[in-house]
Amino acid sequence: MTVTHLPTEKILDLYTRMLRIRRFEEMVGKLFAQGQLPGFVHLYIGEEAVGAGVCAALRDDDYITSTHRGHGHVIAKGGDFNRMMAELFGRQTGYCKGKGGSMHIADFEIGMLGACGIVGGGLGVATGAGLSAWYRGTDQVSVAFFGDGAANEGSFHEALNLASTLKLPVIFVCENNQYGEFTPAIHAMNITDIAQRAAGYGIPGVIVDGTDALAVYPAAAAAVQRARQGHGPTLLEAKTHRRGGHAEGEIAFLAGQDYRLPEEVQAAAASDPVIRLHTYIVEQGLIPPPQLETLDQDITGSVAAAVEFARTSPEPEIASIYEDTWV
Amino acid sequence: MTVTHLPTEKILDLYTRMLRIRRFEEMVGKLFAQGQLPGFVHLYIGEEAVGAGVCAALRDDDYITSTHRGHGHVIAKGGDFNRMMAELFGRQTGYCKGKGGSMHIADFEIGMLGACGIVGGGLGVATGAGLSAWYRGTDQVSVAFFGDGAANEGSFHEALNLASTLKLPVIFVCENNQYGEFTPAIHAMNITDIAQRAAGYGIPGVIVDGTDALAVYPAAAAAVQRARQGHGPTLLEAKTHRRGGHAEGEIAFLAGQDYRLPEEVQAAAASDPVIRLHTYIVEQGLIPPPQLETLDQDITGSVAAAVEFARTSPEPEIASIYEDTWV
Amino acid sequence: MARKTYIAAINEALFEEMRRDPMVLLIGEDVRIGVFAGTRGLHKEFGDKRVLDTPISELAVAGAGVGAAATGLRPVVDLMFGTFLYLAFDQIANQAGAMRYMFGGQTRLPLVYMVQNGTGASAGHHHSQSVHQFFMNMPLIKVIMPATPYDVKGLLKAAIRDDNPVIFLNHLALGGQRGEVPDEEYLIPIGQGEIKRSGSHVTVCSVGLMVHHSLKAAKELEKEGIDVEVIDLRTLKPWDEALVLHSVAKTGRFVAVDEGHMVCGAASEWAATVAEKAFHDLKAPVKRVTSKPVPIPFSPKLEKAVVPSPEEIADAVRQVLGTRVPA
Amino acid sequence: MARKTYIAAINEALFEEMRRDPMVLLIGEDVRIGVFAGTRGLHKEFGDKRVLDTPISELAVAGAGVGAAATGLRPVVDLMFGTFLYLAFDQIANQAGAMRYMFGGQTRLPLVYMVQNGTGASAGHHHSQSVHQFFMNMPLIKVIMPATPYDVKGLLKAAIRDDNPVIFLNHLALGGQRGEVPDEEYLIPIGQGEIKRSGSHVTVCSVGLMVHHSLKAAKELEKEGIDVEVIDLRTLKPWDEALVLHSVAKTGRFVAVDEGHMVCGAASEWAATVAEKAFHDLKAPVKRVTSKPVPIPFSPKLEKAVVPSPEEIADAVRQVLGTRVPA
Ligand SMILES: Cc1ncc(C[n+]2csc(CCOP(=O)(O)OP(=O)(O)O)c2C)c(N)n1
Ligand SMILES: Cc1ncc(C[n+]2csc(CCOP(=O)(O)OP(=O)(O)O)c2C)c(N)n1
Ligand SMILES: [Mg+2]
Ligand SMILES: [Mg+2]
Repeated sequence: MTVTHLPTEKILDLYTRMLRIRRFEEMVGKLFAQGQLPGFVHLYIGEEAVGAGVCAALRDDDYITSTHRGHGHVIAKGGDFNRMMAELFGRQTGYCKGKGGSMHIADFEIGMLGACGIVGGGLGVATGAGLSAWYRGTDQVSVAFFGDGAANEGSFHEALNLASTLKLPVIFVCENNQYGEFTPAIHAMNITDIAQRAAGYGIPGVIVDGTDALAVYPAAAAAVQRARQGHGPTLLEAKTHRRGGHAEGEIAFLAGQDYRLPEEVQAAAASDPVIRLHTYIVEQGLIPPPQLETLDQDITGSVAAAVEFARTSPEPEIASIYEDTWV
Repeated sequence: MTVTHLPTEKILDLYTRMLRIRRFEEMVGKLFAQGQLPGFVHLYIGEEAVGAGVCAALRDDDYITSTHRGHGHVIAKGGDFNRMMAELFGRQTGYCKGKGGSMHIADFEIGMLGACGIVGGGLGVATGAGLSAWYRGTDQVSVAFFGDGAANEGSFHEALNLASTLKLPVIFVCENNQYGEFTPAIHAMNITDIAQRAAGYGIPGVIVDGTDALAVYPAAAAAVQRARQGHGPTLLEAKTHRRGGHAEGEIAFLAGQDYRLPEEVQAAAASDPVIRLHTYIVEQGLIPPPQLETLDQDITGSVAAAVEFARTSPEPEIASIYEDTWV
Repeated sequence: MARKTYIAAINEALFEEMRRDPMVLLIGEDVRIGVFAGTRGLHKEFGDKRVLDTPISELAVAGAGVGAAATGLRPVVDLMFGTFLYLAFDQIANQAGAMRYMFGGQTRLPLVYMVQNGTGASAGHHHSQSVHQFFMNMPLIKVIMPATPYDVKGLLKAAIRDDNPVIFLNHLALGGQRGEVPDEEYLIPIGQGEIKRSGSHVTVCSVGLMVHHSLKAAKELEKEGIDVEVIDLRTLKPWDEALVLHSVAKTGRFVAVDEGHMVCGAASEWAATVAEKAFHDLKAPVKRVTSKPVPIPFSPKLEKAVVPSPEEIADAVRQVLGTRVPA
Repeated sequence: MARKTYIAAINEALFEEMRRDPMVLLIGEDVRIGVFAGTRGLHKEFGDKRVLDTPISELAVAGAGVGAAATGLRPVVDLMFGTFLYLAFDQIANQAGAMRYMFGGQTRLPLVYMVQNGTGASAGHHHSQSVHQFFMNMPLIKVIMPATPYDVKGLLKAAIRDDNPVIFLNHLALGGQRGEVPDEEYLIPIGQGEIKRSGSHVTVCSVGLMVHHSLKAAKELEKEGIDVEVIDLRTLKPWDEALVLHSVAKTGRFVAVDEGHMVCGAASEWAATVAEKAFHDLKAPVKRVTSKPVPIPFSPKLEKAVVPSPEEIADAVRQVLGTRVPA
């Protein structure tokens, strides 16, 4: 774990964002297993330090775009449990009125321009938001989250080159969780570090331990500062793991086929970002454990309340299929 | 100019391929100016050393895919003047029976899998041809020619990564002629050497003077050998210039707007690949000038004959629009 | 004869064709593990060389399929979901669908792109679209979407043996559908529709999931004394116009049911053709039933409301029979 | 009022809207120099910040348009040719055409994609396709293709002011077409067709170049005493159904003329709609005239033969009038 000189307040902020993601996602996993959630669900458990570390370096008016594994990004950017959970249930009170679902949550109020079911689909959009900030002369920045698998899509290449060429305030955050679905990242490319590709666009490529929020945050902050000051994009590669499968329910779906080595699963467990930060906080005596416990209970309570909110929310009216069409 | 130990025969081979391209293209330029050719025409003049140098390193059964600027590749691979010229005229006797035209010439007999009007459109196809050679267990290789502009397309990224991941016998030849249409290459990317991108795919990136056939040939031969031996792809960047415009007729089209500095035009002239190789051959006393003169006359004669062939060839029958559809 | 699932039938077809012809290979995203269960087990039998996982790079993989098919292989390219073909659209339209013609018949392209099409997973817009209409518009692409285990096996085998590019669409919602599949080998000719229920009052033409919805509607209408003929086209391009026209000659009434969007969709094609060629047989206006003109919403309730239901189909039938006043 | 070319009218529209609204900017390939002459001169007036050349990266540029539009800009994205939109298909279908709906109305996307559509340059298949049908199928995309200088100016201005994504298709062959363009400002409402020639015997519905071919046919038919009504839809989506149905109510006969391919094309849509909604007005079967079902060949003779000619249109009219026995 990085030893940090960050104020305790900031560390607590990071921890809170991560724990909010963790508890939310645990509940989502449970609800899915109970058959309560429709559709495909991809959890962010194990990757919390990336979303939290990056979003803690952002302002409310900064932009992010996300992926199919997007719950963590919404929460890290300040999203609302109730509206998220309701969306996962497909309810009228959800972020997208039940039209989006797990892979398509957005919250434009907080600059969250959308999760995306298409791998690599958000990089161009984030570049455009960066273009917009640059054009309007604000110092907003834009972040594109994406996976190791997405780094092999043409959209990755085009977006990084475009943002670099126009020197736009965009930070490309690659969450390298070592797998694209069931294919190891290293079988889908002939290099070990995706950050190496940055050189091909003339931008900095930074590698960071994506299970260490205290490492992610300063790296992100540096990239954000660079972008805000008009020096253009950064490719930030966060090495991380997903604790669970690619998607919920995959064990049954794969009919017993395995694709990860037990060592890998253990390594992921050993580097659990939430536990690591918790341990650090406690070991450094930054925050009294009871306070952390209370925080956890609060969050857990909010998640439970969100489930209640979602469950008791009405289904969307059929007539709503004709709403939100043309302006 | 590279000092070479190549046998004179090989040098003559290179020179012949280049001169064949040059004389053909000069004629095409003239015909276009006279309004004799329909469609868009992009000449290869100034870039001959690349096509010739690479194709001289290939066997007849190796594959190439090409671009909108494809005449030179067809000729370098051993294509037939008559069928090419007839195609440019849109005649029945053309390579594609008049259905392809300048941007869509192919000759599958000599492994020329097609020019392509879509920038970057040939890289995936070449990768597939490499896959095919690998799968069938031949030691054929596959070459994708493309421009600096194409190096910013998603297809470039995906194809290089795919070929590298599967270790396919593909050579990616980037003809960096400094411009994509009217946009300088360096305004469309934030790096100076496209070869630098090779590292992002874990493959060698080689830069070569693309106006020097004696430099291109050995670099291509090395990449071909590597591919044939099963060591996977190479990105070969040939720095070159086009002597003319992006497309024929552009001066009128652009209504007097200029986009190149006079120095650039001069530099291109000074490094004319055909003149350079001619000078080298003469200075080194490799081939008696009269023999070179005879060669030139032969080629010029063949080009003239091709024009005659094309002109006297019949237009395709209307009924042929329904041919060459489903097998 | 045994009852098997749609997915199992696909799997059998792939096994049989790969055993039969060593030039058949399978490439795509997570095809080894079989993320689309239809490809499961193939890697075990056929090994690394014939079952190739690729990076997530739809454009290059689609292009590689073209290059491989043009040089002697018979690739099956699995790109998972219909919408992912959007990323490969260029290579399908401009290469696969054009190469043979554009090059004057120099090559043939025995090539299958296999994806899942349509709604049924409540996965939101990015994983729930119907894409067949786009490829139906491309002149030299064949498009197939079977509705039963029997049909999917016989047609996939035929598609693999066909020397033209085929878009093979498995319906997302039908994977678990069971039906009789003969033990002995059989093929179903591409382009041949089938009357899935014969009737005398109205012709209902559909494909994929909509065949089942139409059959449900027919069953319901039976109670009202309405005798519906349900045609399953099975192949969308080239389609069995004769079968449809023959049926309309008998019934005098036509309802086109398609899960895609209406405008420039399959239902419009069928309706237009009937109106053009069987006008004098028609006793009532043709009628289209399609998805509502909006993206596919996530909420299961809304998704269901957007897609044609058996009730809507029944209503349309009543309407063309004049037994129900249009809304 | 002065006679101006179609291209000049586009140019004027861009100048006026960029002067009017500082949030309008132009991004694309070679837009500064104006490779598509409609953008010429804008860079000189509006400078680097509002007229941005991009790398050749259609997917990311299209995505950037979405991101920019979603965050306050009103971008016009010039991607040159209709077929290049294939490379951007994902971002258009899955982002531009879906975002607002999918996210429950959280954003609006004032965004214009501008390309040239159709045949006319003898440039071969990759530069000659008609692409409008693909985008017409997408529920929340508007599609426009004007046929005259007057219409192109008024509609482009309206498209730029519209808060929905618009595919704006300039017809490739009409750039030099001259017509009256008022000096004072005007807009043409999106979705409004126009009767370009009023007549009583047959309704001919078309768009783009086909409007001119239809008018030629009408002129020819006049000599035979046949009085044709020619409708120019101008906007393909949403389209002026009422105008067409009203016309058919008068004429009782309908011919749909489209330059795209027939299957799932615009003509099928119009024909199906008329057959469905104006059946009882029809005195004869509807008739479609479209391009032949093949890629667009290069040879000017073949290209012309593939696309509907005035003669074919006239023949179709005679056919629905029963004055000519169908071939
Ligand atoms: C364009 C596209 N191709 C394929 C898929 C199917 N798919 C969904 S997630 C996924 C893996 C993505 O891997 P990565 O980018 O590493 O993200 P991770 O799931 O590891 O977070 C794939 C292939 C998709 N959704 N979109
Ligand atoms: C996908 C696509 N985008 C844009 C174009 C228009 N276009 C034709 S050639 C060209 C420039 C290509 O530059 P480069 O790859 O460097 O090749 P060069 O012309 O210099 O040989 C462009 C933009 C195209 N044909 N295809
Ligand atoms: Mg991953
Ligand atoms: Mg170039």
